[in-house]
Amino acid sequence: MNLEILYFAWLRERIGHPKESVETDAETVGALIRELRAREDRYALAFSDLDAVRVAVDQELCDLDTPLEGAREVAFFPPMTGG
Amino acid sequence: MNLEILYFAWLRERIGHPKESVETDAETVGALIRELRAREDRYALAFSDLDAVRVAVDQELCDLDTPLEGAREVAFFPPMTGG
Amino acid sequence: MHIRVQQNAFDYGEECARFAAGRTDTGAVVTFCGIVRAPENAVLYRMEIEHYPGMTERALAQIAQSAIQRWDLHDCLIIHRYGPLTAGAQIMMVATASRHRADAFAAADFLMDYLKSRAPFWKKEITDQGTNWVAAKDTDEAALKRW
Amino acid sequence: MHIRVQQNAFDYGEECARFAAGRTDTGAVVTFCGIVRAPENAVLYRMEIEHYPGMTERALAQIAQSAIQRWDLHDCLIIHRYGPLTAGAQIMMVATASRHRADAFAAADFLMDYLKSRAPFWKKEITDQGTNWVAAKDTDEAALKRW
Repeated sequence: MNLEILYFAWLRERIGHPKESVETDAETVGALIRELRAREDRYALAFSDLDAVRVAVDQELCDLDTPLEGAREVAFFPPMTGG
Repeated sequence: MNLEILYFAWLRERIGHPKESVETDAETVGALIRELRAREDRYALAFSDLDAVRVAVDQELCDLDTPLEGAREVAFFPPMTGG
Repeated sequence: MHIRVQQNAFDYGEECARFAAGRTDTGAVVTFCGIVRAPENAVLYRMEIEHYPGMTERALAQIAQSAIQRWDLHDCLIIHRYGPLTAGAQIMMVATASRHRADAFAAADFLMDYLKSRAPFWKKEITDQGTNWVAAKDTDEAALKRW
Repeated sequence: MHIRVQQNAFDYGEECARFAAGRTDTGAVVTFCGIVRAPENAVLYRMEIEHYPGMTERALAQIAQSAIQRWDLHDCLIIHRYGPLTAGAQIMMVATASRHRADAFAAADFLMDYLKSRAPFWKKEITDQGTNWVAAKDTDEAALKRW
């Protein structure tokens, strides 16, 4: 499965780019994060505290257990601060 | 004691004028209302349901027990509907 | 604190713009505008707003002062009209400015609750069904207990 | 329902005026304007607002839709800016219109609570003390439990 992965705010800064395409068999958001963490230190650092990370799959907020089947876009970002 | 008495909204309409000067020895708002009621039917009618009447003495909301000593202006009106 | 009681129309947009302009400590501005609504099942020819000159300004200033004491407000505005108005006319507005949004919201809500039941205004509706004084609602009096 | 996500400034006064105009069923309009505030004890050079194009519009529409389902609203407006802003700049606004004031107030307050914590915006402050991402506040998350 090919996923478009987006990063925002300090996750984007720590990882060093705003988006990338990833080929993965991860079944859930949590499994995808484990794969990303294993890649390089900057990923491990960005995902070191999951309490500070929010996830959207295809632009809908979701959590670590959310399945990725059929997903096209996964975004990682810190808690939102609109308004 | 000479008091300026003001009437607003339907109290003004029932009594027929917006203000009048009254010479009175009434010690409280309640006593003043009893004097006014005794004057004429239109006063008795206007003050027939005191739950529907509000009072201000010298432009401050007050109640039937409020003493009139030193007062110059007493206003009677229905519950307010601002906003 | 700005209090205005007037017969003339006010410009809601311009008042909002002026109230919000030039602020750097303020994070939040809340405004409320009250509009003359036609009563249900009747055609409103006009609404006449009567008030108690002198006491009105005093009551509004007291209500604004209470809000300033209770919340951390940078500024507070109340404009209220009297005289004859037609449906759709803007009767009154309030505006509040504060550091954080909770204060601005609570203060504006508080001002409206007190204006409804403690400011000496009375509304008469002249409709195709006749003429009547708008009655105070129990829910408006009850709303004061929130504060 | 009107949702706008834009880099350009908006005219708060003009938006308020337009939103409130021409209404006869509406008795109450509430507006909120959010303003860039300098952080305490620092000089703000600028604030940069990042967002998630696509998801932002979708999230705002969902939040507005929830408000419309919960309260008796005649209309609802959300404008939110992104990009670089300086202190005093107007970041965003919401407006609500309803028959009675309670709905307009509650809906505007609700929209703000959800915008704060559920719309994909992030704020970076560039000050004389350094650069930092504004952290979400526990009180903002807790505010959602009110609804």
